[in-house]
Amino acid sequence: MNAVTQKEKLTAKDFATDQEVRWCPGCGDYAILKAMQKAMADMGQSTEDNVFVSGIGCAARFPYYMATYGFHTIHGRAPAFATGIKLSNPDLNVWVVGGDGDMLSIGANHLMHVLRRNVDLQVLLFNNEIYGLTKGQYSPTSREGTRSPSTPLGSVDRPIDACTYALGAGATFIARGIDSQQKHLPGIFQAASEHKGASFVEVLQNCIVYNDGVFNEFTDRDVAADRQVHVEAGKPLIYGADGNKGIRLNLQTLSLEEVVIGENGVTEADLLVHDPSNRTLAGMLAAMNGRELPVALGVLYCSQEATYEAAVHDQINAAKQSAKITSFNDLLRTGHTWVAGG
Amino acid sequence: MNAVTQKEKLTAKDFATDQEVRWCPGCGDYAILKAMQKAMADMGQSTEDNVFVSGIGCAARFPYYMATYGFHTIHGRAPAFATGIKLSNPDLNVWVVGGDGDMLSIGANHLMHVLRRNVDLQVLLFNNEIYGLTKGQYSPTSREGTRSPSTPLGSVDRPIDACTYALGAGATFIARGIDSQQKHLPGIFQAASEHKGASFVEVLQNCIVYNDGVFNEFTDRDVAADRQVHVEAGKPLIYGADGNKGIRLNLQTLSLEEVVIGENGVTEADLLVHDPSNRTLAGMLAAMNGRELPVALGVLYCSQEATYEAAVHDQINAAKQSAKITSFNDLLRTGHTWVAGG
Amino acid sequence: MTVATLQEAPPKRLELESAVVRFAGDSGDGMQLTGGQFTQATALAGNDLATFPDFPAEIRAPVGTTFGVSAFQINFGARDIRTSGDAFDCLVAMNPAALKVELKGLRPGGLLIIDTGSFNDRNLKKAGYDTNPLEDNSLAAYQIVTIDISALTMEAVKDSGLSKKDALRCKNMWTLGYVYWLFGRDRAPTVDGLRAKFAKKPEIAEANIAALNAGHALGETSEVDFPGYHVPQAEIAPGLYRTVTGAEALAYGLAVGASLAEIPMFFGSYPITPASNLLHNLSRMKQFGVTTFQAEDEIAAACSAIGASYAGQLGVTSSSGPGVALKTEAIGLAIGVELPLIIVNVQRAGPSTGMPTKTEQSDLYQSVYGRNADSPVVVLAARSPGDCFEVAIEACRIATQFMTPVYLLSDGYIGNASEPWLIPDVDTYDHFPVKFHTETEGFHPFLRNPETLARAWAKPGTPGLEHRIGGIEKDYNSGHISYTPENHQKMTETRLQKIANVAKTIPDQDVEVGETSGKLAVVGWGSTFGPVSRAVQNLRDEGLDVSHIHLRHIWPLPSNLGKLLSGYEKVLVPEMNTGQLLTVLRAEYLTPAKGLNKVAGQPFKIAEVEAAIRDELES
Amino acid sequence: MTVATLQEAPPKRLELESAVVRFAGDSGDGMQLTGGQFTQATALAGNDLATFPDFPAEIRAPVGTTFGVSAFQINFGARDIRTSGDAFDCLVAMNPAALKVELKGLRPGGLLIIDTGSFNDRNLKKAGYDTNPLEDNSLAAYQIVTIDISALTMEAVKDSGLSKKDALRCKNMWTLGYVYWLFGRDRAPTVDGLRAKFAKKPEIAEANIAALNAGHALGETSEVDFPGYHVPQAEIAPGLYRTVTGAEALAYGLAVGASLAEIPMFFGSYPITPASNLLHNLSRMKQFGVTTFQAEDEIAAACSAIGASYAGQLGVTSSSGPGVALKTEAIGLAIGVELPLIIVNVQRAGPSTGMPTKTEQSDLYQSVYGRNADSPVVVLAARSPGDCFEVAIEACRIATQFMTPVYLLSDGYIGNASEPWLIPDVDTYDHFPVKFHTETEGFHPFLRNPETLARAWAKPGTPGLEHRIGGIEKDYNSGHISYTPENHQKMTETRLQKIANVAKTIPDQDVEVGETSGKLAVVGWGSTFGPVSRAVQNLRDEGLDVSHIHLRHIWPLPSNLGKLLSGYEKVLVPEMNTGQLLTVLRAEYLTPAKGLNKVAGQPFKIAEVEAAIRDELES
Ligand SMILES: Cc1ncc(C[n+]2csc(CCOP(=O)(O)OP(=O)(O)O)c2C)c(N)n1
Ligand SMILES: Cc1ncc(C[n+]2csc(CCOP(=O)(O)OP(=O)(O)O)c2C)c(N)n1
Ligand code: SF4
Ligand code: SF4
Ligand SMILES: [Mg+2]
Ligand SMILES: [Mg+2]
Repeated sequence: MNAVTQKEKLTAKDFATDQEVRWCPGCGDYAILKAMQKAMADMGQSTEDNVFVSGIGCAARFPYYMATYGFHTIHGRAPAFATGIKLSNPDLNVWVVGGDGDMLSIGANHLMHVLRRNVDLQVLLFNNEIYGLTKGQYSPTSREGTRSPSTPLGSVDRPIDACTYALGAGATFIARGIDSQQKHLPGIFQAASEHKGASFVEVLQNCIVYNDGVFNEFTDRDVAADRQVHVEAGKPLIYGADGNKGIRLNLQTLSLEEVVIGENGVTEADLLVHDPSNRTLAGMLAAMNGRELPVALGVLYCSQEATYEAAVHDQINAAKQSAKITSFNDLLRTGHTWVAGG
Repeated sequence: MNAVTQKEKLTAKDFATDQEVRWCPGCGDYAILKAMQKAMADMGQSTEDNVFVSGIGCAARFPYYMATYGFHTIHGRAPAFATGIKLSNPDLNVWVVGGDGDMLSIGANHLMHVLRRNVDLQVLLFNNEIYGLTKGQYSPTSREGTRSPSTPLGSVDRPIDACTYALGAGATFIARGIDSQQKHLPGIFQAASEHKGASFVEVLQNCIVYNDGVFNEFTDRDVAADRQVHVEAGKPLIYGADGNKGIRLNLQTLSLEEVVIGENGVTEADLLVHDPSNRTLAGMLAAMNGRELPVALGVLYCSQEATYEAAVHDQINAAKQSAKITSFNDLLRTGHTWVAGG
Repeated sequence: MTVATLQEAPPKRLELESAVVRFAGDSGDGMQLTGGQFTQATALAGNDLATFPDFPAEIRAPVGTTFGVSAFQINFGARDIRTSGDAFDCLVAMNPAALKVELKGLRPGGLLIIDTGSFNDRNLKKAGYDTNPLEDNSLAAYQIVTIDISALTMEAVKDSGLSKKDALRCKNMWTLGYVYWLFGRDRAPTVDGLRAKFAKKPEIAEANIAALNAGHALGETSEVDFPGYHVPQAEIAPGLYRTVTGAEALAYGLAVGASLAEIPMFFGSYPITPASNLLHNLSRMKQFGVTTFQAEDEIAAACSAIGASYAGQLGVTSSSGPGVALKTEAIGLAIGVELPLIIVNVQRAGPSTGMPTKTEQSDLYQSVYGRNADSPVVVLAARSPGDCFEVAIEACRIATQFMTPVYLLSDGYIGNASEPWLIPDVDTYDHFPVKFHTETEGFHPFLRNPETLARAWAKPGTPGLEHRIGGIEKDYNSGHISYTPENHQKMTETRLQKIANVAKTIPDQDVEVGETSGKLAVVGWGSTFGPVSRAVQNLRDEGLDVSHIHLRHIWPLPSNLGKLLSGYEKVLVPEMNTGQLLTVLRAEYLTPAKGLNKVAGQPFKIAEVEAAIRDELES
Repeated sequence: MTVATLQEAPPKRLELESAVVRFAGDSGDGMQLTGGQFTQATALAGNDLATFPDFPAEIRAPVGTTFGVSAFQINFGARDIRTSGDAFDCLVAMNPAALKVELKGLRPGGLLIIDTGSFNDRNLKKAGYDTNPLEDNSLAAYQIVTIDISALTMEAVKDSGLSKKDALRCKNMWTLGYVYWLFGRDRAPTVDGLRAKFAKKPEIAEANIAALNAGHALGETSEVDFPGYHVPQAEIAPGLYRTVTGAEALAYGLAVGASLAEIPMFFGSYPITPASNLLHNLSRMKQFGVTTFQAEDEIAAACSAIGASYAGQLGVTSSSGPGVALKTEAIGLAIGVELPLIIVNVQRAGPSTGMPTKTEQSDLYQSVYGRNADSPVVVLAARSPGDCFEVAIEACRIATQFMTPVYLLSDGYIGNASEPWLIPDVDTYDHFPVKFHTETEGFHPFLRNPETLARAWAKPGTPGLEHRIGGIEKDYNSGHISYTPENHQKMTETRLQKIANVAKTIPDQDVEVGETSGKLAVVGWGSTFGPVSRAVQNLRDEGLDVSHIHLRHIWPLPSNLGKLLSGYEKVLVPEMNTGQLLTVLRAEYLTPAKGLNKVAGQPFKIAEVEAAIRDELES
């Protein structure tokens, strides 16, 4: 074997392209891009073995700004392209990027199938609860009553929750982050990349033009600590400006409730401890949205299962090994043949 | 107003058409058809106010055999057609019928959206875990390892669970039944029809030709009682040939377990009591599939929320009432106008 | 602040028959607003006009970049105006990027108005200039007016109390004021408009007005070497006018068309540039009983509309090429079950995502031929923003009278452009009421009107007419499923004949400009109307033997078209594609037509069409 | 049990040049198996042959219904056989429904073999007979052999120990034995085959063999008024043969084609009748490195294949018309990013669901024109099951050498029919290896091969060639996003020219049968090959001046085709659609071609083509 030349570890900058970034000034996508470039450097990734695949939308422009391989495809279908890429070359580290319209309006079916098949990809959904690129129509994640060019009197649809949907779709890894949290986001991307199987990451992203401040109720500086809980495996669900709020399971109603440690005899021991392998818990965490309960951030669910592309290639390899017919000429001559003429 | 002539109540037979039923002899679809015709009669439905809309597949031939209005559309899109129908005429009672391929392979996105929007339809998914009409390829609900013409060495996809998916998609009514259970099925259809909003019903259906006996592990006569639990609101989850098995919530693992009343001190009071309004419980019930735990049958989840078509029409009516401009000629003349020429 | 290059003021305004002005600046510079105001003032001044808003693909491109340039073009005159104009007579460049992108469109000797305040090193570099074009003599071919608009605006609004940022945003009104002076426009309606718009923020209104007035004043008072222009009133058909965009006219036309059919309209769509505006406009027409449904994708949009038609409404869906591609399977069903459906396609440059904000006419193949199986449909095309209204009504008529899908082709140019529109009197339009089937005796859903071959339309909810339809082939005599060979042949032929029958109900094709025979016919469709008709008129004025035929009915073609075309020695087909109508005409009539093809995401220039006509006549 | 109508046995077999036999029975009667066995025996006997399996849309239609009738037709002869035959010389009807459905296909005087055991009241009623056709003299025009096959089968297998139901399932073998006798076929291979197939259930094997022998014995021993037939050996190109269906040949051809391109093949598909068999066949070819992916829908299937091509494999997808409709948006992307992609369309009768199990050629429009924007692609069509192999290889060559999507058209008839196939030697085929780009210097993804205009193909994973591509228009010189007008024009023309360049690499169009000029050219494509070539040959034998041209390359057309066609006075285009190739030829060459159009879900009969040719020559 050849001696492998030790490559120099790349920096975040090495993952930036020379293309002018075409998002609106102040768009949350910039922060996500930055976090991704940092995560790539942190992980020691190479540029040539990573592929970013996206649909259409503001979010979906992401690949143009990563100095890796990239494929900006069509609206809603990125998971399907990514599946073809990963099956063709499992050595590639494949990322899928799209907005809430791309992934949950036109593309939710492909999203579901890539998650249930557990193809080893990272699917990043930048959720700004609006269609940015097409100038601000409401999306399937928009809150009821959203006024938009297509819903001038307010939307009347019940929105879908991305993480809840991913769980129902059979995802094996579900995480949630916020665009501006540079402290947390690279780590989430890294965890997603390290997970073998389909990783689903929802990034709450502020669209400064068409839906500015839609997450303020839990991202505003003065409420953030009280309205966000960063979950960690094996740790109790504690949060709050004073570090004394917690989440407890109410056994009567089989639902979660906010409690204050020290009040009404509540102690840390009463709180739920995060177990990323528990689907039921993941379902309850995903449903926490910063209104009645704080929004749950971090890796909500993670379970190790066989990946699709590995299983497909195992079958192909087994077939090759056990094949009795290995040349096309032999294959064409299997079954009933006869000599004629001459 | 005219006097309304009292219509005679129709019988199950009145809901049958003169078309020859073209399913394979022994197909589970016959039983479902029978249950539906009975349910329609039980409910006192009329033929003219019901519409059956379907996609493509064996299941999707259903409308041809109901003497109501019917629309056999294209593969996977029935929920979208049904949405147009219901929005256009909310007085119609609209049913959507399709197979697991139709609704969960090509059509799962439309299914999700009709559920999250809560359009007042009944969506019936006949799940035979196979593509019947196209001669037996595996489907997204097929168990891992399913050998089929397209997976001669066995499928390697993780299957999706229909009810779990529906829950993740935001359904407000979820039920599960078995084709052959004529005692239960009409009641489930009736409950679905009575629910205001999108009702999702999974009917486990035997495809005698391509997937015969796939549900035997819980439908076989000798195991049925031990492997099925029929849930009822307010009642404990009891089942079993001897009526002494039950489902209990394990608080340590936050998961369900099977217990026997009378053994290890278990009493009926320890068992979970069914509450169709609890999403977390519904998630756990949906996941029960007759293997480790019995399969849960009946109405797993039900929650009353505003329906989409009502909200849409409320907006339209409000717009009409408050409109200042009511003629097209006036509308065309709003904004800046000027007189020229002459 | 002095205005360096301005020189001695001449005595009186130059008279022009027409003028093309292009406002170009950064996305944030408010060029679309400026153009809109200028359009209104110009209409009021009695000119005919046409406009072309040309904005970038990015929502808010980074400041100062070439891809962030937003432009608005207007052509106005004393004669009737057919296009937004070829070369600009006047270009307003608010920053270096705008100059960089737009200069090539300015005619030699044209007037170039530049805001020198934005020509700093940073902006020059962003625009890709190595040297400052104001200093390197590269603009010698033009008549240049350099003004530090930024500074003069700041000066004008300094008492307003606005922040610097907000103050600078009045730059566009300053510029508008100056251009108002240039063409002798009245400021009053704009002043009123600003006060109304900013009723709740009077300080902003007043600052903008101050800027507007300051710009105007500079024109009046400064010593310039040109006198300003005067464009006399045009002869315009008398009546009440407004400006209308294609998207507006389409929305009105569809709603009016449904009301003439006397059924409610259902609109299922999914946003896509440049078609979304139709969805937006119709969403605001709820009081007319229009139901709009933003579906999860184009497929669901089309299917919901077909479902609505099944339920007895007029189902309409809209998109642009890539979205229409997704709808074709569902459209096939509508063809098979014979339900009304209107598919509006606001065409854009492709293939694939292509250039979403740029115009093209390249979806004609898709409309006429773009489905599996023998799937005949009706295809109509609108020629201008106002024409969208008429074509939409025609689409409603054909869809409901013939129980068929109808494609209605618009394009990005027509959709966004606005033109003065003689407002029609809706009460004068003929109704074409839908008659739902009610007779239960002998009913089946494929009973046909012997004249049109349209099938019976029976609404769910009607007792006694319960029926099932679907995509499987249906028996001609019962409507039940049928797989028999003869029946399929008959049904295929019937579907074909039904669409052919539409031609019996449409007027003979007329000649737009020119004679019904001669040396050369120029056959256009859609938005090439403006440049083609102007080019043909210009050359006829020169005495050339050329005529203009413009198609509204693309499929089926008007019955007399073959005969009409055979009267010309040559046929030229200008299209913003690589020759799609050309294929249809050649295949139908074996006419040796040639194409004039432009695929640049931009409308034809009149000169381009003129040159091609000359070539054809000379060759 | 007596065989009522059999009479005196004549001395020796009648010699026939060819014969058409149709086996028809209930779906459960095993007619496809019977036909397959008969085909094999006939091939071994040295006849040329063609077959046509014709089964119902229903999986298992209710027993005894007309829509449950399953049939298998074979035409075999001493001369070369081009179609599965027009009228049947012999019809085997296993039940009343089969008789009802198939009788009209039997030529007057033809041999009708009937299982009387199934002609009970119940079955007669199900088939829609009011009176028993065996008793009402309605079959007088035919030569009838009535046998109680059911009873004779039960008798033959009575010692097998099988249940009555299983015993009765041997009916088809009894019938096969009888027909073997009729045409003097050897039973041995079938006997061997049955023993192999039922190795684990010898009692079933033996029962079937007993039935086969009993049927044969009845022919040998009974007193019949006809002698049995003899069809002499045909002159066939010498070599090793097998039977092959279109689906098999396609699977082989694609895999071989990818191996000639020296890259792995990725197949993304979604089941649909009649295309699914290709998926099934390829799923069994994993040992050749073929990856098959059953996607969630057609869109994902196409997208996964494009993704695979992006990653450096040869992406192939397949469907039938309605499914291809769904893929068109994705195909537009493949056109825009210029990646190889093969789209196999096994056409079926439409529009919409139509008649999924019936054949048609009506997706030519969809293939050539059926996309938004100016989206040129390559379209190829296979003429016969065996030809699928060659056309598949050609598709692989063009897709990879030109970096373009290629449509490959098959149809339900070709896909399911089998024919004897002279097995090719794969080692003799020329390789056309893909050369992935590796040079980092000056690389961008839209660097072009100056000859073909194909772009550079760089595989992800290659250091130094990292690049981003997408559906937005790309700069000709850098591959970056570009919205400039001139560039779009240039790129559009380049894409068009690239596809035009394909024509430089394909052979000149030849004349299949006849002369390179003359009175009439019959231009066919796809599966009309059989009837057209036979009809033209027949009429040439009569001395008529008619020639047959058959296209493999539908787009771009062979360079010499226009010139070739201009050498004939008339051109006739037979198609199983309403005139789609006709449109292409008329538009391209202004040739006043006429169409012969059949849209009945069934192949042309030779006689139909002959009649049309006579008409054309006489008119
Ligand atoms: C087939 C198709 N349909 C519609 C569109 C138009 N379109 C582009 S992006 C988009 C949605 C954008 O919203 P989202 O996915 O949330 O991304 P964001 O811009 O908010 O990041 C739509 C509808 C398209 N490009 N293609
Ligand atoms: C667009 C399209 N793709 C594929 C098909 C072929 N097709 C018809 S039904 C079906 C799936 C049938 O499976 P399922 O929905 O589970 O219904 P079942 O027959 O099992 O009741 C498929 C793939 C089609 N008709 N249309
Ligand atoms: S429109 Fe919104 S999401 Fe898109 S780039 Fe601008 S701020 Fe970001
Ligand atoms: S194939 Fe299966 S699902 Fe379809 S009709 Fe037959 S038994 Fe029923
Ligand atoms: Mg978004
Ligand atoms: Mg199924």
